[in-house]
Amino acid sequence: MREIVYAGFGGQGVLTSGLVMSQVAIFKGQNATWIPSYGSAMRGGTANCTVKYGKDTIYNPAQEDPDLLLAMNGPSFEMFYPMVKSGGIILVNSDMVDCDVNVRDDVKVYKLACSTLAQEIKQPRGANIIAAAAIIKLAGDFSMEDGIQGMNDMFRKKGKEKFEAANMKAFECGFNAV
Amino acid sequence: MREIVYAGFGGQGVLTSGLVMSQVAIFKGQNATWIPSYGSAMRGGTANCTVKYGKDTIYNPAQEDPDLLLAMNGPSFEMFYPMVKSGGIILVNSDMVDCDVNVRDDVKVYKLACSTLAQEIKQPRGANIIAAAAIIKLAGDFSMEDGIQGMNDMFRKKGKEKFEAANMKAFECGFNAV
Amino acid sequence: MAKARKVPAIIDNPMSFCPGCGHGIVIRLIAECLEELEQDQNLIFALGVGCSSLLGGGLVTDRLHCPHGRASAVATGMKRVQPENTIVAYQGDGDAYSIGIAETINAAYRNENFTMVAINNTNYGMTGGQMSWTTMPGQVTTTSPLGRDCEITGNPLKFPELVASQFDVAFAARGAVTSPKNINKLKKYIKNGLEAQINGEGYSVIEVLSPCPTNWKLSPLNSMKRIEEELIPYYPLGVFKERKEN
Amino acid sequence: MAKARKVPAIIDNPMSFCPGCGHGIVIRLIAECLEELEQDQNLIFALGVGCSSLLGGGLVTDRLHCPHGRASAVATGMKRVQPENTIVAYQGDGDAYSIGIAETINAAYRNENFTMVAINNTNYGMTGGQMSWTTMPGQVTTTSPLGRDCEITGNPLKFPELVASQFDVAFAARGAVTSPKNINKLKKYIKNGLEAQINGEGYSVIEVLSPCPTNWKLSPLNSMKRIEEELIPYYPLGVFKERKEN
Amino acid sequence: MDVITVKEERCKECGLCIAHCPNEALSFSDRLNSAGYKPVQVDDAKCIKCGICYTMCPDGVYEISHNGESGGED
Amino acid sequence: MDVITVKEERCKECGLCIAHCPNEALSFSDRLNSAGYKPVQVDDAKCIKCGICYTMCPDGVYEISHNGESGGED
Amino acid sequence: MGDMIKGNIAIAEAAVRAGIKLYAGYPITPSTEIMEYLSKRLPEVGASFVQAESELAGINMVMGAAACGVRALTASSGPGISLKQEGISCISDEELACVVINVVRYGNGLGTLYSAQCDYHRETRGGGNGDYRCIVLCPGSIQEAVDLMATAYELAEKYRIVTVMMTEGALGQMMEPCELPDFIEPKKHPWGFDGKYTYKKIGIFDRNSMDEAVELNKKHEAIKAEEQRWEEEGLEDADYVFVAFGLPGRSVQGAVKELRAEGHKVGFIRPITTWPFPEKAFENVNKDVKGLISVEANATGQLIDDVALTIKKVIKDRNVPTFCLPCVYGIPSMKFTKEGLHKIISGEIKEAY
Amino acid sequence: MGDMIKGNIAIAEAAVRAGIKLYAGYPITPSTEIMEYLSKRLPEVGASFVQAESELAGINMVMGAAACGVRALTASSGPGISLKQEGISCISDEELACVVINVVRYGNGLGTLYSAQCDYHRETRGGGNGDYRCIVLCPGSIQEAVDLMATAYELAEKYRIVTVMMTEGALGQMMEPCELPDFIEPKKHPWGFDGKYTYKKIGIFDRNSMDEAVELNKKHEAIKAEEQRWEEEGLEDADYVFVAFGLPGRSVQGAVKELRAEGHKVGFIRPITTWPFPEKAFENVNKDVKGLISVEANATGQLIDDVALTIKKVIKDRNVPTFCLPCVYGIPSMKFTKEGLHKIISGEIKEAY
Ligand SMILES: Cc1ncc(C[n+]2csc(CCOP(=O)(O)OP(=O)(O)O)c2C)c(N)n1
Ligand SMILES: Cc1ncc(C[n+]2csc(CCOP(=O)(O)OP(=O)(O)O)c2C)c(N)n1
Ligand code: SF4
Ligand code: SF4
Ligand code: SF4
Ligand code: SF4
Ligand code: SF4
Ligand code: SF4
Ligand SMILES: [Mg+2]
Ligand SMILES: [Mg+2]
Repeated sequence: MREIVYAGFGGQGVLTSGLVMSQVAIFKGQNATWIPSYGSAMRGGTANCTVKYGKDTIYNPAQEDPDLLLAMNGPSFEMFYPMVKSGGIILVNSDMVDCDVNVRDDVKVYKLACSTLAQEIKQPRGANIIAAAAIIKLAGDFSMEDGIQGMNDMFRKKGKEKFEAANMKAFECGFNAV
Repeated sequence: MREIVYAGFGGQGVLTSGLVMSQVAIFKGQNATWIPSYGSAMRGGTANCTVKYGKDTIYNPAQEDPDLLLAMNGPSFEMFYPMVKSGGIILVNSDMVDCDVNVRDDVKVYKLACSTLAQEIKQPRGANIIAAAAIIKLAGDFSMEDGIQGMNDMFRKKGKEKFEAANMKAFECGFNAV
Repeated sequence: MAKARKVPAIIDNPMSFCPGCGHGIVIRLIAECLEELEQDQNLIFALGVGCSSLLGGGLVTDRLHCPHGRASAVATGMKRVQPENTIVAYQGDGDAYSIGIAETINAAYRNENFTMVAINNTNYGMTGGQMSWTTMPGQVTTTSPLGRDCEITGNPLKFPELVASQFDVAFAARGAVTSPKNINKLKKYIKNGLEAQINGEGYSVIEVLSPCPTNWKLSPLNSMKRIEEELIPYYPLGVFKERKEN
Repeated sequence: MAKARKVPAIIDNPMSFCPGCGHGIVIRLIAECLEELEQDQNLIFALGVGCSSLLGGGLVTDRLHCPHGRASAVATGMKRVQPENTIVAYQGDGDAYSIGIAETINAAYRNENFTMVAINNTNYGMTGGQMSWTTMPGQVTTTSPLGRDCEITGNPLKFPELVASQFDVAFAARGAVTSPKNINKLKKYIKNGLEAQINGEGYSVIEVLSPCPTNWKLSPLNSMKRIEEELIPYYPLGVFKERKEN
Repeated sequence: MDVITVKEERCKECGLCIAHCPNEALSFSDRLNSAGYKPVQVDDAKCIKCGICYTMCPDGVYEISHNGESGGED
Repeated sequence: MDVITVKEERCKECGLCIAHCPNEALSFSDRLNSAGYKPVQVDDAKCIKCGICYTMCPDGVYEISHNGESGGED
Repeated sequence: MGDMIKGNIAIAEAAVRAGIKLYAGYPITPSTEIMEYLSKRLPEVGASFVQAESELAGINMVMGAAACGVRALTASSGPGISLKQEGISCISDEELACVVINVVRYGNGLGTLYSAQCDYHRETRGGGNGDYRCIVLCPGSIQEAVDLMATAYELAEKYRIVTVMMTEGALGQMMEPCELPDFIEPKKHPWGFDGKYTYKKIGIFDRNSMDEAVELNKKHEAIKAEEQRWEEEGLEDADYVFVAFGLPGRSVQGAVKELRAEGHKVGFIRPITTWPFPEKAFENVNKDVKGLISVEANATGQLIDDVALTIKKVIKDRNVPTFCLPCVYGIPSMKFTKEGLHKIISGEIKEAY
Repeated sequence: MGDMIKGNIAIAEAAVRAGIKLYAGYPITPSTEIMEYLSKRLPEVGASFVQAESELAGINMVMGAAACGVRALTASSGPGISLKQEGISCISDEELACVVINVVRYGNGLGTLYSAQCDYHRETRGGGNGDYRCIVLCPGSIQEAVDLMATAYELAEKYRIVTVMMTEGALGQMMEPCELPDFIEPKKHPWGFDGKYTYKKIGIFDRNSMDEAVELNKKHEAIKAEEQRWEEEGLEDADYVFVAFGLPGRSVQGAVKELRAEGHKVGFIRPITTWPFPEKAFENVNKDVKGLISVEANATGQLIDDVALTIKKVIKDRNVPTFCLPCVYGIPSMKFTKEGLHKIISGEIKEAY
């Protein structure tokens, strides 16, 4: 079973990043859970979700021992980097997070300028898909094709197929960037 | 310990009859409890209370094994006469209750025309005091003087001393009538 | 000139109200209207808690004892799922205007399609005569032992007027049971309320000035006199919201 | 011509409202009035549940988080035992007019001597923008997904008008935060309300039309525009009950 | 032929009917019913079957039948 | 001397002050504050210290002091 | 010995003498005399009486007064107490002190007017949301009720908690002699609002629930350690120990006296606090006791749960059977209790746990 | 395997498919999506959606609809459920059938938005006045919640009782794959009002409470006999048995699997009904078990009471120690449970009862 935490500011779309991952797993016949964190403060602050997936039953859907972390902003990085499992992977959005890649020697930290990349491919709102794709690549459980198909399937069910091309572009960009 | 049930129509003042008894006991330094019965039906119906008194602690204030019963109307008589302790005493208001004095052979039934007596002594609202006094006599625990003093004490504390003469007249009448 | 008169079957039972209580007159009027409108076999009562509860034993019809004050919410639930039934919320002044003011007002606010009859006897009858929101200024009750002081308890509430002026309802009126004339007028109001409901026009409320001889500590006749002399000048009788189609 | 302006000490903290939220303006105005009336060290807030709750962290003053809707009852208890303190109930439209309508109306009914400020942002802001009793006809919210249908949900409630016409209160007004001019007027209303309380004149209510850009899904500026163009025509600004002594 | 019937057992002696009878056809009897009230009695000679007693009575004591039929508005 | 002060950290980039400034003295800066907003900046040359920005701002960003004093109505 | 006085009136006057500054409530039988009496009495002593629009408004007015650090009271029964549950939970959460009187009447929903103890579970475990507890005082006589009134406030204030005075319809309606306590002028508590923000509170979103949970448990433990109150007799050698509170508790005392006289080795525990439950009393129970028996005025048996849990905790080396004698409503007669024992001994009544 | 779907949405759609005719409620996080979804969905299927003025009004609207014999629903959380207590008690007393969803959030009073199980005592024992009980269903996954929705109504109608669907904030907010059930067209019950008085009811003052108490207990016994639901594993040889429900129950299942793999003889009981409590599961527990352990998301430990009472009842010949591992809020991690066991074995954590 794989456990991934997606974290960032409220508006950065990290909940969707996680959802894409869970959806890809389901699409490939695995089990998956997606659970957002939500606390007392509703306005502002950080948002995060935990995704677990795998072939076996998922008992505890909540965060326990993340294998991977996506940190889209500084506060999220600070909050979650110590929790990542030894041997795990952290992907930071280097547009917002200014961190030392050697902050932990038992964990591998990747930097990706998600917002800049999104601007570059002219998908200004696509940073979260770029990040989602990068995480899927880093997790190493699914191919780019599986990822794209799973993602498209999800947006189609939400009636959002009109963004398909844009999303695919962002996905490919992210997948290939790490 | 003595246990007495006072029962009648709502307007007949049986709760006060019982209160007089309890007050006399207190006045004479005994313990006493007075407990009204009240159920779901608020309008009409019968009213009753149970008085217990004696030198010892009164554990259960509720009706258990009445030594005496005052039945001011027919329904009360029907309801309570079977509950009186063997060897006990029943006083019925013969103006309202038409019963066989031998309804139970282990219990003594007295008849007293309380309302008629009240009319006779020109205290039309005094039937309940008459009955109260008769019960005190029948119970045999207190003298007429004790009874009158205890009663007066009670009404004085309620600020109702102006009825003192009338109440005393009714009390004497009832006490002497059985 | 004689009229044949018979208590409608759904209410033709001994009632346990006190002697001279207005509840008995009002419920008979409602039953008469329902019979005349052929709704007496198509009806559900949402009964308030108060002396209204005594109807639980006397009414031969679908009826629910609602939590105190909530009959208008209960009636809302009933009407929403059973729009073809005629629904009558029957409530006292304490029930409808004090503890239940939120549910009562909200039924009017949403213009729910049922009829509320509120028995205003200026106190909480069932529990022994406490002050209610319609208790008159200076009236002595068990919780206003020196007479109601409106400076700290507010002025008696006029619900039909409030509803008529603030919300878009179908019909609002106030009647009284003091005389044959007033009773007949009241019956017209009740009938209008029920017709409004049957036609789907929306919320109707009929408040009734009604005697509570027991707690007023007045004879039934003097209770009626009190209504005529003290209550009606403050609580005017009449229609505050006319039906649109009439 | 310049005026020295400084955020009053009791509110001089970062607030966690969304960008462009009206709550921030209103609470500052209240604080200014309290300061000017020298009540800023003599005051207790009864805070409603809603985005009002965010004041729990920002206000440097006695304040209680009341159960949702009950701030006016809580304020009543406070004022009765501590009449020398200035009591302000600060509530949202959902809090004051929907779940809390009974307590809100009853404070007005009894003419309780405190001041209620109601932030009318036409929805339940805190919980993500559900319909409230002040949601405009046709307004899309998360519980009126096809736009509010007043036929079944009732028409938007006008509380200051209701209070002014039905109850004997000290002061009732409605303001808005759309422009410096409206803000200054609103401040006068708030000040009048507080003065009424200080003088023991009784209940005062000031409703404020206030933007909720987050849930309206409009920019802060367009939110203000919506208030000017859509809300004010329905919810007129002004004083509905003038103070007697003024 | 109009007939007025009295359900004595229901009468609570409130007196509202008596006070409103236009022809003084009503009075309390001397009997007690089982609830302890003295029920009304009708003086048939005076009664014009106007139904006012029915209208005023809170306890459903009266019934007036018209040519053998009863009930409803006429 | 009147002075206008801006608490940049509090600004949430709502734009209400900018829209109402009578002299177009306000604009967003290019900086990001710690909450991720671009706070306002005042063009002191244009500012007439009228206080309208203070009045409109929901977040207590502005302070205008008058001859070294601040606060209260004048 | 004092004069005969009605329970509700005595309790109301005791509250006045304990220095209450506000009563806010709504009438409901059999609690109404409390508010009726106070409607006249409180203005006489310069305190506030508010007839609230509902029980719900009443508890919230009490919350407002309690927030100002003064003594405030509400009383009700049956459904009226149900309507106060959100408020009680909120007052508990804000750690304010107040007293709520529940003059328990029998029944679910609208219920009846009969005297009962059917709200035991709710009062001892909280009917509102969350993990809060109220201190629950259960007097067995009018005198005890009156004497507990000042205690109720002292406990509420000491622990900043809600105290529920759980009486019964019958106790409210009955009369017996009673000495009224002296007047107290309570001090205003430092955490009471004064308009000057002398007591600093943090905002609701700034609170730390994990830390508060620890504090809450500490507070509960302290109350359990310090505030158990009960009456007991004959525990040392008892084969059977009855547990009952309030008027049933008192009736059971009488039954135990008679049973002892008849040669039965029985004892009783009459909890005066039902939360905290008097665990210490159970420590005095004969280690060879054959069974514990709850006697209670409700339909399903509620007190029995605490009896079973407590004896399980206290006598660890074996499983002591616990029996339940529910009498539905009213006050169980002494006869009922005695017959119950015989049925238990004969095996006719099986253990509940 | 179905699509990813949010718990609250799945539950709401399942209610639609169970044939509800009315939803009435008031928004509160973390339950709000249920009503938001139904505000759109119910009109599509010709059913009524009422945004009530309050939770209190909502439950009373449900009462009205339930009285008409149709399926009605309300949902809320925290203080919102507290406001429904009088109504739930009344619906129970009238023996009407309905479903109340409590998406439990943590805390007393206003509380927090955290996922929790702090309303256990209230839901299983009734927070309203009286002796009533509700059937309480506690799903451990979205699929189970969805599958239990029709069951909830069937049980409510079979026994004329209120069913509480007790979920948790996290279950409402999380997503996992789920198959939605088929549509049901429920029959209107004969006891539903039709305006024609086909079902005779007696008035409230004509009821006999003593007889009704007997009936109530019979009904409760029948439900206890027939309707216990749970999941269990490894009980036969377990040294320690964990008891946990809902999401904590599911997390504990995972912990037990790991502990078994590590060689610990442990088992679990995951109650699906917490009332009736799954006593039958306890009968399957190894008679030599060393202890039972509740794992729960609240501050004080609540489920532990039922665990202790039930094992006391089932294993009569000795006193089996019971331990409590409360995690305050959230979903206890598997690590938490495993560490808890070690602390219990080492004696660091003492038994609760
Ligand atoms: C929640 C609740 N609170 C209080 C009561 C007690 N109670 C029953 S009836 C009543 C007052 C009834 O007054 P009203 O509605 O005016 O009816 P009336 O008896 O005067 O016709 C009260 C307070 C109750 N049953 N339930
Ligand atoms: C008893 C209860 N019900 C529901 C809620 C959930 N709730 C919190 S705030 C809120 C609505 C607030 O809306 P409003 O009063 O208009 O304030 P706003 O946030 O819009 O300023 C709701 C429904 C609650 N906290 N308590
Ligand atoms: S108490 Fe009053 S309202 Fe109730 S039945 Fe008697 S007279 Fe009628
Ligand atoms: S949600 Fe709306 S009301 Fe609440 S802080 Fe944001 S903008 Fe203001
Ligand atoms: S019918 Fe008319 S005349 Fe005859 S008794 Fe009745 S009121 Fe009198
Ligand atoms: S009105 Fe009815 S109850 Fe009253 S006296 Fe006449 S017949 Fe009897
Ligand atoms: S003080 Fe006036 S001129 Fe200066 S920035 Fe503010 S609004 Fe503009
Ligand atoms: S009004 Fe205030 S918060 Fe908004 S942009 Fe201007 S300074 Fe920033
Ligand atoms: Mg009334
Ligand atoms: Mg709002």
